[in-house]
Amino acid sequence: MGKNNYIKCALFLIIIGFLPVFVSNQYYLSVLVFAGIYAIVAIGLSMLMGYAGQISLGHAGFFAIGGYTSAILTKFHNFHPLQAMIIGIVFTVFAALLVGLPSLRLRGHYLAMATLGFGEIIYVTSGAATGLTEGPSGFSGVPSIALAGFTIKSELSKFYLVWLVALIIMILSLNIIHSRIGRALRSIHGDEIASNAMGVNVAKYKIQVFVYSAALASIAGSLYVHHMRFVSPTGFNLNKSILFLIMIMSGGMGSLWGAVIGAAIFTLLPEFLGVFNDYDILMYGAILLGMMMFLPHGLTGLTTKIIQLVLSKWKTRTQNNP
Amino acid sequence: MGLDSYIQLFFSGITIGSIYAMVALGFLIIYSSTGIINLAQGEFVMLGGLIAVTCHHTLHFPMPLTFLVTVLLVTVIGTLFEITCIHPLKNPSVLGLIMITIAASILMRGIAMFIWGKEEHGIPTFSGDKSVSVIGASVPPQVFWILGVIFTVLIILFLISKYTLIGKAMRATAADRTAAHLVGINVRKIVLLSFAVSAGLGGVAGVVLTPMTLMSFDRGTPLALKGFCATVVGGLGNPAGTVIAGLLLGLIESFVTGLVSSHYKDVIALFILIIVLFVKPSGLFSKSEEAKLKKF
Amino acid sequence: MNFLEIKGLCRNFGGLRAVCDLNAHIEAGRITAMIGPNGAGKTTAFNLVTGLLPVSTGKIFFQGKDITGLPPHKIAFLGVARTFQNIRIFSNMSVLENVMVGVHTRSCKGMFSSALRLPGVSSEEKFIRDEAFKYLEWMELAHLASMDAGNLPFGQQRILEIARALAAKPKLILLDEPAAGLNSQETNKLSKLIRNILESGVTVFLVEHDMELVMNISHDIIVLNNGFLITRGTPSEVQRNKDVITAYLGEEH
Amino acid sequence: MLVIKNLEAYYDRIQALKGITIHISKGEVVSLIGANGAGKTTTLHAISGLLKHIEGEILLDGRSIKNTAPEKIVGMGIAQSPEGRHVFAPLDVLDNLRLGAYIRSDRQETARDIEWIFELFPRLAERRNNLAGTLSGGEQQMLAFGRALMSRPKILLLDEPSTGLAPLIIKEIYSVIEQIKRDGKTILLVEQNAKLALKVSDRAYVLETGKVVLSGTSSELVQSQDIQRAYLGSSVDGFLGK
Amino acid sequence: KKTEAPKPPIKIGAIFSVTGPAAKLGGPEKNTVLMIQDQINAAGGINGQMIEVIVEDDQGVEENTINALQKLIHRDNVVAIIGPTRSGNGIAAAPICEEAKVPLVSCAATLVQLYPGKDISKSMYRYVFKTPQNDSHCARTIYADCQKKGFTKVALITGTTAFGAAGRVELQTRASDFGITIVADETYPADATDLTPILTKIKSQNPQALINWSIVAAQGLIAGQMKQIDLNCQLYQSHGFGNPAYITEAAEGVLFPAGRLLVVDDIDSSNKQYSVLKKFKNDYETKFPDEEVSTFAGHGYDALWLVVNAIKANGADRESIRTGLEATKNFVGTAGVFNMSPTDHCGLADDAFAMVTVKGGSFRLVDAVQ
Ligand SMILES: Nc1ncnc2c1ncn2[C@@H]1O[C@H](COP(=O)(O)OP(=O)(O)OP(=O)(O)O)[C@@H](O)[C@H]1O
Ligand SMILES: Nc1ncnc2c1ncn2[C@@H]1O[C@H](COP(=O)(O)OP(=O)(O)OP(=O)(O)O)[C@@H](O)[C@H]1O
Ligand SMILES: [Mg+2]
Ligand SMILES: [Mg+2]
Repeated sequence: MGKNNYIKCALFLIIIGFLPVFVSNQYYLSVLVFAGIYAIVAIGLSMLMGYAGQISLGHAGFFAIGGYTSAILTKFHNFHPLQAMIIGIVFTVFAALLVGLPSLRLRGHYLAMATLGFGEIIYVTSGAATGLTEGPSGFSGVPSIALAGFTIKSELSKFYLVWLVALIIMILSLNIIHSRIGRALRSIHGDEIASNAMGVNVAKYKIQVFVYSAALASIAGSLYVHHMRFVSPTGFNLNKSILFLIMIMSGGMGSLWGAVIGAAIFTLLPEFLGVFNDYDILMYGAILLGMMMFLPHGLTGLTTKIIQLVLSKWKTRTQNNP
Repeated sequence: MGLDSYIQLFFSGITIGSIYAMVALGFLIIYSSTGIINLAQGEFVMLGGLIAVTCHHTLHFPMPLTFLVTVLLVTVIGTLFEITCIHPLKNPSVLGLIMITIAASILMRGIAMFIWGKEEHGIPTFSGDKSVSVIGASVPPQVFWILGVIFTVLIILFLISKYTLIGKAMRATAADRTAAHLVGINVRKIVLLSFAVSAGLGGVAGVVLTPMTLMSFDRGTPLALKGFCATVVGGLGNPAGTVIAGLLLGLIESFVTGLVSSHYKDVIALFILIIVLFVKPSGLFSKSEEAKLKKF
Repeated sequence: MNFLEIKGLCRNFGGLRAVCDLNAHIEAGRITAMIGPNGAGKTTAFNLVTGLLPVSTGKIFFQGKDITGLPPHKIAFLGVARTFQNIRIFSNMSVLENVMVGVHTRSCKGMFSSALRLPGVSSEEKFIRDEAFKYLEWMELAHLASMDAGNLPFGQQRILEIARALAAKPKLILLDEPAAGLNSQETNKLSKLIRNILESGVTVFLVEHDMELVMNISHDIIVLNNGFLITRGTPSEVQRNKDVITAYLGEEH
Repeated sequence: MLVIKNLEAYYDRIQALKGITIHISKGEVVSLIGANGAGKTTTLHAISGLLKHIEGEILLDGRSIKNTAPEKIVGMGIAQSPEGRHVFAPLDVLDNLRLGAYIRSDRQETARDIEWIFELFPRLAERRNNLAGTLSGGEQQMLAFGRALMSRPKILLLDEPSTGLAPLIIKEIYSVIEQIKRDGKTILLVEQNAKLALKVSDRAYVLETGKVVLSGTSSELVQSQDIQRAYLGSSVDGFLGK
Repeated sequence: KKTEAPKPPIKIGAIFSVTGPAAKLGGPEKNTVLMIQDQINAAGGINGQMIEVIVEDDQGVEENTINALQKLIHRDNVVAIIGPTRSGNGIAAAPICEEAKVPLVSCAATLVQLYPGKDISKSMYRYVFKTPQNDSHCARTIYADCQKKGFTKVALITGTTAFGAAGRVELQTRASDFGITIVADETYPADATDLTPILTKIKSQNPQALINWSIVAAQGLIAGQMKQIDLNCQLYQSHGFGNPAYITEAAEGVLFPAGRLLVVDDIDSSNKQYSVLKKFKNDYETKFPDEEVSTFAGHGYDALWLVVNAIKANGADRESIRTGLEATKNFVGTAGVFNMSPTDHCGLADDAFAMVTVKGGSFRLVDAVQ
């Protein structure tokens, strides 16, 4: 992790620390909790897609496994939320291996297609397996998350919890990205064959990063149900997987910070689009299309471009007036 | 269950299967010439149905004219989609393109909701509602229309690809645009053509389907999902394979629902998709070497 | 014990026998070239040695160890590096990062320790960077270190690929048509570079159609045709061999 | 027949050609030589209409073909065998050749031409049903060359046709070049191997960083000291220049 | 003379599925509450104080419901909330309102939303109420009709939504009370459009009646598709069918229990609800000429009026509204006559339902037609 990123992390921490001073309304905090939860998924997915170049269209499935495991175990079997979260991760890792092992050995789009199928299967099953999941209506009464004996109930404490988790995950992920493993992942993206010939165990790293991103989705899923205190299949359909993609694409592929920004924007955006009444779907589609077309490198790409432009202007000016 | 039930299930399956096949072919055509998975494909079907509704109910066009006008309009929409959203991009990534088609599909859904509202709309069947009895099963006449129209379209496409180089030119365009230019292929025309034809196919599917199942603004996505499964199962490259895969998915879905249980109906196609990916990833009807040489 | 030993190696593609009952060996500290007509199976042989293709039958030994069927990354860890006939640089990475990937086999920190920045990660990272720079300097590419590798001119991409392979500090390097697309001046520089590589202690195994280069620098030459070995010898022996002349060189050489 | 005046070409903001003037008469073989990155490929791409951002003039038989769509240029009889081969990887060899004749409509003649290509390159004939992407490098080069011939062009642009080919095949290709030259076709040849290029060509231009620095008949150029030193590889100074 | 500063309006929140798969339900609900808000304000408000209904769209997704709740409770500081539209969303919303001590009058049908953890044996939430008739009423009404007609073999087909799932449970558990055997029990997803394979399977069981229970699009298709495959048994639909959009030629003869709003013209002028229904139908159809009034519009009407009446009676703070709601007696709404109590937060009796059919292109009261 470069110096640059230490500064960014510190800045991030400061923002998290002080945001509630300005945003004290519970509603905004609650939306920001969702944003933090999605940021966790987006960081993992960005590593998988932006760095290793593997496309997943089914992360809602892992999100669901984490969510349902936490909800069921804490509500019906009196597990501690942390225990349940860990068990959720175990299940998710298992599922990720099941989907990933066969399809990651193949190239490119196979993972995208397999994960698409996987995500939908989880979604349909969560509605059909009534005995386990209470079916399509879902259930409420999922307890709040608890840490070391404290129940984290208020929106403010949830906000700090979720975003601190996001920060920790960010630091871990940045560490991975800026290491030999991160480089190996990017080399896989660049050219699998060459990467393999340079000693990179392509299959191993692909499955590792896939499992890592699935596990993050699972953690986020657990936090999601503890925040909503409710679970039902509607939160885990294909739209959710697509929303995750939108988040990392709009933030800028290949930048973990972009993933966080994208997650924040696309959690907040629908809240503001409410003013368009029935036609927010129209606005949403239009904004999305505009972003994809005119900001192919996402918002981080745009900022870098602007910074470069300003810098080069500044440079030429200083050159002209020595 | 008697023989009549099996026949009934067969017809249900083959009907919905041929719709899947049409959607799948739409995917395939755009994929073969550009490498793009156009996730807005289902929206073309939706638009086909809804435009037909307007033509028939508001403009009081007779059915044949409705059909023609609708397919034409959807074709134009598909072409415009390419011109406004896909063509202006400079160096798009595969994922970027997929996302654009997703965004476009959301936008088209929004526009359709704006125009036609949230309700289902229907148009009358092409030739009455009196079911035809086939070995004890009663088959609505619209089924024969669907099958007839779709197979006619398929045969036309087949003949074109057999007797012209267009099919190969499409694949060449996807494989290497520079080289396609250099052998004299009008790449622009091929790409536009592929969008036009897939949109047109979607439009056809929409018009013939709407009398049976009604149509509303949000019907596109589920159809696209099934069609996509069929495309992948068929091997992303083989038109005949794609059609067979579409029909097969429809039939399997129908028979599993009818004979086993309906609770997991929607995962059947996806389950088959995953199994095929794991067992024969290049698809049921495609060469595995060829799959390796594809970009996406 | 031979440095690299190929025994009865075969590889079929459907009905086509791309490499057929190939028996050959490479001696350490020498430059060995493999020549032969187009489609003779040279690249296929390289792919088999580096594990990128599974062998149909036969065995490959590297420093006495059986490496048949090992996955490519394991073979790379044993000290075999290569370049490709169609350049395969990581165009999504910078020049420096490309070479840093080359140092992959000489480092060991995994996902877990990297994520937690366990002790040793930073120093290893510094080692990787320093090593990569060393090779960039050797190849005179250091001034381009931060450039996107994909934007390099063709000739420099070839050199970058060699730098990346060398950064693995291999015992054996396989070069597949390194001179293709270079003009004669550049080719001359390349032959000097290849000799330098040898001097630094790396055994060179080379496929090339540029006969001037091959005859100038190689100690041994292996000739393939239609997947079969037709002869092996010193440059002057090979140049005089009737079969080689009819199948490959043509009359004038 | 083909005249290029003051051609400038840009990639985004990078200027790759800085005013190149070249002319080629009917039935001539003209070669372009020059170091890596000199702009040879760029020139050929400009002629084929693949570049958007060009300035200057390109005239075919007196008519400007600047800003004409690439497929139209092929239709006017200019075909190119591109650098880097660019075969259609997921299509088989036969289809690649058939697509080479995309602008033609005479099926039987096309079939005959394909047989002719197979005679020239028996290696390709053996692989006719293999996917182009699985061919060896040299086989792909033959295919790209053959594909360019399939449109029966008046002017053939060849970008490093000998790359990756065995010495025998290089001879083969050059004898084909001579043969089609005898058939009255015009050829613009780009080669790294200047010796070879100067041997077959009537005239040659030497490019350096986007400019023509030298031109003349091949026999003149072979004698030239500069050419000797820079491109015909007698002496070597320095190691790996910038 | 000192002019009094006008009091700020009383803010009432509303969450409906205005878009998304249940848009056909949420749309009329939204229209209704805004219409009634205008009517009340035009008539001078509640004791001179205006009301403001703030409508949020949850698109039928629980996550949005929860965001909307937070927004209404904490940002807009509403005194009560009406909605949501769908059962799943109701289940998600209830505990939050309970915890925040904000009265919620749900427009979703399912009874379990009134109980913590969907457990009817536990005591009811204090702050959660609902307006639609209970699922159990619906199931009982249908089965009673079957019994009357002598049907003993019945097939079930339900949508895999919260509403359908709840109905399925009701139908399964109550069949034996009426001497009915369930010969087929099938489900279909919300986006299903082709039900013929399921119907074929059902046909092979030869049921005397088929009961479909869903709010999704397929309920409008099922009658037609039954005809297509020649499945000719009596079709019952749930109270979710109460939308004129579903009246098609094929739907002729369908039976379903519904509030009397749909069949105003058929009910006796002596009926308690008569004038309320007549006026509401008239108001709605004048204001929205493209649309016919539906039971869902009625749920919106009932919910808002319940809240308004509670405010009138008890005062405009959350706690008083809650007690006011619980004390509702003899409120004549569109769904029936409401009599709430601490143990009954729905307040409707079984007779709130009447059997309705489709005849001659409109909804008719069965009793009036026969
Ligand atoms: N797509 C591109 N984008 C940006 N710059 C390019 C591009 N293609 C070529 N260039 C630059 O244009 C210049 C001329 O390149 P060109 O490929 O024409 O050279 P060349 O003479 O064919 O070289 P070579 O011997 O390597 O084939 C080079 O400096 C090169 O870096
Ligand atoms: N994946 C594959 N599938 C089918 N055939 C293949 C495959 N790879 C190589 N071949 C065939 O095997 C033969 C040997 O190919 P190879 O690439 O080893 O040749 P080469 O000696 O390197 O030739 P060149 O000098 O032209 O590069 C060729 O005829 C080629 O067509
Ligand atoms: Mg080779
Ligand atoms: Mg070039």
